[in-house]
Amino acid sequence: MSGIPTNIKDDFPVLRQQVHGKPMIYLDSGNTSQKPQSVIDAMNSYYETINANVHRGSYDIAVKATDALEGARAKVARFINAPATNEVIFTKNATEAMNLLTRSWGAANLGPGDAVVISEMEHHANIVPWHMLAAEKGFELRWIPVTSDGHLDLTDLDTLLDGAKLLSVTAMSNVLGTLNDIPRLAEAAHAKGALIAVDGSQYVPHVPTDVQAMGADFLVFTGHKMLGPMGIGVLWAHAEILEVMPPFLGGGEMILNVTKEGFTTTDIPWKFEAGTPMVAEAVGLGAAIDYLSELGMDNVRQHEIELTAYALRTLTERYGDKIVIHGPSEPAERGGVLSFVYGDPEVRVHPHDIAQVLDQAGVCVRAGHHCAKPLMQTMNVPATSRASLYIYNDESDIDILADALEASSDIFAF
Amino acid sequence: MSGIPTNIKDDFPVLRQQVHGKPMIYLDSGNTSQKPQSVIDAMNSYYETINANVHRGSYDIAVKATDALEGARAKVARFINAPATNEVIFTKNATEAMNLLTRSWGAANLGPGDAVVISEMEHHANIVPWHMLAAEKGFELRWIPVTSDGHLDLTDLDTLLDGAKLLSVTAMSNVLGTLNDIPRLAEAAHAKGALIAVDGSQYVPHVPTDVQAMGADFLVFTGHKMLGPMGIGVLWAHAEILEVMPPFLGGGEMILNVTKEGFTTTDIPWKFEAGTPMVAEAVGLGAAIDYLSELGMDNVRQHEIELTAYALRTLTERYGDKIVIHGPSEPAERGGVLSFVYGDPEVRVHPHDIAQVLDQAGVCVRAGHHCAKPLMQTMNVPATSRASLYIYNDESDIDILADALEASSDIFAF
Amino acid sequence: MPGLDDLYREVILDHYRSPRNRGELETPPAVRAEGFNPLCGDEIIVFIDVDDAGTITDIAIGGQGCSISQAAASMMSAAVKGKTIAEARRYIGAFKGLMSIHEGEIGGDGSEAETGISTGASESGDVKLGDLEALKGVVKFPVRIKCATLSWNTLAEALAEAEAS
Amino acid sequence: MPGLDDLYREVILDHYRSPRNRGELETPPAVRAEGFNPLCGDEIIVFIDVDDAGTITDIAIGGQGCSISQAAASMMSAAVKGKTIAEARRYIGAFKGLMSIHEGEIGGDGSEAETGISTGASESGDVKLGDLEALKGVVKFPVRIKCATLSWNTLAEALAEAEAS
Ligand SMILES: Cc1ncc(COP(=O)(O)O)c(C=O)c1O
Ligand SMILES: Cc1ncc(COP(=O)(O)O)c(C=O)c1O
Repeated sequence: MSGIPTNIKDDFPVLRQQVHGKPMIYLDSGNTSQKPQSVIDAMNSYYETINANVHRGSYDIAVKATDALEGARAKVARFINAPATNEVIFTKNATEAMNLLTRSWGAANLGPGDAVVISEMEHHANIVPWHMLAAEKGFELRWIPVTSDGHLDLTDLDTLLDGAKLLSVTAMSNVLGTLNDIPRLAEAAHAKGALIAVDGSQYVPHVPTDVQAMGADFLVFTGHKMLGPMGIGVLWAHAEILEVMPPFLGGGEMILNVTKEGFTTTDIPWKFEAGTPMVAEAVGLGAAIDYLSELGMDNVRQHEIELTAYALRTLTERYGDKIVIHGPSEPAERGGVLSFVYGDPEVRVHPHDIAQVLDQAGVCVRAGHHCAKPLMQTMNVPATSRASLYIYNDESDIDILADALEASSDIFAF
Repeated sequence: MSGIPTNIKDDFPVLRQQVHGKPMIYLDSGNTSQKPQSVIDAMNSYYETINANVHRGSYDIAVKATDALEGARAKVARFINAPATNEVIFTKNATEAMNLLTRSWGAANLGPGDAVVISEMEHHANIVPWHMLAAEKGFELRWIPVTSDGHLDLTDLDTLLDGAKLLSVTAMSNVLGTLNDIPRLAEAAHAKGALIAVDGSQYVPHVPTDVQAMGADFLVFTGHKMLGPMGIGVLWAHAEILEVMPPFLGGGEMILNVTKEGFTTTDIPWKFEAGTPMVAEAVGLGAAIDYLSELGMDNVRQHEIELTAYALRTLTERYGDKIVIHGPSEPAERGGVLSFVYGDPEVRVHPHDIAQVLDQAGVCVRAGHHCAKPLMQTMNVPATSRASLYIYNDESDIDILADALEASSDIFAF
Repeated sequence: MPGLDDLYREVILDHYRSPRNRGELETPPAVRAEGFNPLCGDEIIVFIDVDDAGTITDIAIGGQGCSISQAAASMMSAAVKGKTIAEARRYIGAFKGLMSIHEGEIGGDGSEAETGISTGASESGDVKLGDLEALKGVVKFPVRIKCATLSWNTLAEALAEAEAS
Repeated sequence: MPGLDDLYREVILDHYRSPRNRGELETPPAVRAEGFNPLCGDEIIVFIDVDDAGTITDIAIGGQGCSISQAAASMMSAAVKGKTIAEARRYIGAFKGLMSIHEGEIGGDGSEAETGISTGASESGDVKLGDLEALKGVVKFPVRIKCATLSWNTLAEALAEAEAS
């Protein structure tokens, strides 16, 4: 038993609805998660009682708003076991956090002859910024291949890391669910004198996270996938690294002094937070962390392993060779992100059609390339259907998904 | 009469509170504005009923979330009379919008021998990004001076614009309240072959805005100063300009295709919106625009003129040479941003002390450099106290401010 | 409430299962245009041979995607094969009308701006859409409109290129 | 509820109105350090003359800011003038204790990290703060803590520089 309360759905107002006359079954949390009432209430309460701009005012609610922002930062730091609170930088999403990393650290450290190593299972957020910077700075982008069973192929890792300054990889694939062995990758990178950046967008919401145990130098993640609001993401890095990184965006909050001739930057983390920050969103993220911590991240992970096992078993037992579920087959080696193809083994139903058919049954899944086009190429599929699980899903959701798939056999006749 | 309902404060939950045992009087809207219940409700309702990631899902709530985001974009476009909806780009705040402009348009268009003209009354958001880019690209940054009565000194404008590629100025000073004559500046810039970028952060919330009548090429503003939530800002520019600008941040949503070799970008506006957008905040901004439109922006402006006139009159009549209010003395030429120094004409009370004394009376004002340090240098003050007005303020708020100032005479004995 | 029957009409499924004019044409003489839907990954490649009189003498369709995009491409190819460029443009206009797309407008989900078929022909005249009418049900599923229009957008590009060369 | 009396004690206002050791010292021999509070614009310049025995033989204070920052600077200058570098560091530690600042910690409003006085001395020993005790009330107004500590931070920098040279 996973320790997740069986009535947990009651905490999520959005799940209390019907679509097309059927109860809505939300299986797209890898895309964005739903919010518990406590997160919504925390943001309301912020706007209804202490909304003010931060770090600037000496009046009562301005002080409280500043405390709320910095208190949320401290919660984030504790949640990922960061050595210090001022190592947590708020961005608008994981994508901005990756761009901060590339634009600031990357632009200052990478040039011709250098290399950055990423993997074929990265999200576009960990690809496109490198393409953009490489075009400008002339360093090399190297790719760790992905095996046919959905793991990183580490055979040539040491060769790939030769002369590399950074290894930037996802801790959990948003398509395959694969959990990568970050401590091992960190060790390999550090042995070659490279730093390691971890895309934790799919990992931090689902698995107990400890940046120190990971051996990470940078960690990127996003609030909206972990019960928090949209509009907030996080970059964490060791203070020594952040201290010497040049600023990213320029403007208010990040300066020490500005004259007509130039400017100087203030201390971390504010140096990287130009302009009015998203205080309400930070408060919401803090409330999400409280909610997850209350459940216990070990329970969250345990629930996901159990439900993933149930889903893998249910779907393969029922549909045999009509369904192929990508990624590792062992639930303990993966997250609850289930990309699949379905239909006649000769002519699969297109993922977009599957999503449409499922929608009619109230089941929300995503179809597409999941912002991982290079991986789609490696897997040799144009797109997949993806059901992704979170704490509010249970076995009955899986049963409804399994039933709903049936309808596409009628339409597409197989 | 301004047409603003006298019971408007009832719409703003945060204003219904006491601090230090006195009713809270919020006079810091130039910093951030308070939110009406309708804005808070709109975001709640988003999270409670249709929260989903956009542009990606074919299921019911994903379609509704996408409609909500794009519907908000259309509201913004109408609010500023933009020629087309796809010219509206959502950013996290005005600061990010300015950085988008500098990093994308600026980096592609500016080099040695080029010049950008800004003014001495700019906010750091319209200074620091130019300093950063100029250090990299080697163009010249030129400054329009500010006169002692708080206006732009346009004597040498044509000389300043000689060879300039861009004029980037605020439509309303966040320190002086000065309204700049944007149509005239636009004409001067265009006559010299330069484009004009307008910082509308203080203007758009308070004055009816028409980018076409302004003659603007770019407009930047921020949601949280116009009754909207934190975490959202806007860059508007003509489609022809945006189409040829290189991307800003890289990641999901902004691509057409990604391979291991490179990527191509999608259409505007999404080309500039990498990663999961702040959908709830866009919905909140849309609700704020509805609220302001319901009041009528002409009424909003009229109310501000009347209240500013009352404040100028009340404070100067009562305190004589003990108070100096910066900026234009004619209410019709300015916004309701009242920076002042107060105290013994020989030894003024420091703004930070004034803010502290006012806080004790429940009055919220800001003290500091207001992210406009070059202007502070020009004005030859280290900082100012600033009371800034919005629709929910009324004459009684001004009276309470005036009374509360009295307390500092006791403490600082003048 | 629209049901799946509105979307997956029999004639659509028939075109999906047995696509017409599937393949490639040699370029040159053929012109080739490629259309991408970045959101769902659908891809359509249109090859057309146009003779000196401006007639589309041959057409071939490549790419892959969902049933709607593939069926629409197949139906499109059957409709315009043998027609002149001008007639093909009228088809584009008519199909656009069927999909309720108004040029230059940005739709609720942005689909129209992305798919807004760019052609001079805003008048559909008396074009008979025939089988294509079966796609009318797509309008009730707004996210699928871009699936249906992808091949038509791509055709418009191919026509422009054929005229230019 | 803390009142303004807790903040604006008479001795503080006295130092504010009649600041001690106001001015400049010639550099060299004096070392000069500058402290900025970017949020409120306060600025403190500390000049110190240190003799070979490590005694602060003279100190002068420049800059401008609110009553708390200026009074604190004045009181600080009076306290450390004639003391050794080691003694001055003990004052820094003691004052930090008075302000409830714990090194390396980031406070609710970030003030502590910004102002966290960086000095080896974490033990305040038996330092007598005297007049400086009047600043104790500042702790009840957390945003003002950085006003009170600005001059001490700047002193710490000046001491480090004096030792280095
Ligand atoms: C004139 C002006 N420009 C830009 C900004 C920056 O806005 P934001 O902090 O929301 O990015 C502000 C407000 O702080 C402002 O007053
Ligand atoms: C692995 C991974 N990285 C990065 C991202 C980007 O997150 P965001 O869109 O919030 O920036 C996502 C989600 O879309 C993801 O799954």
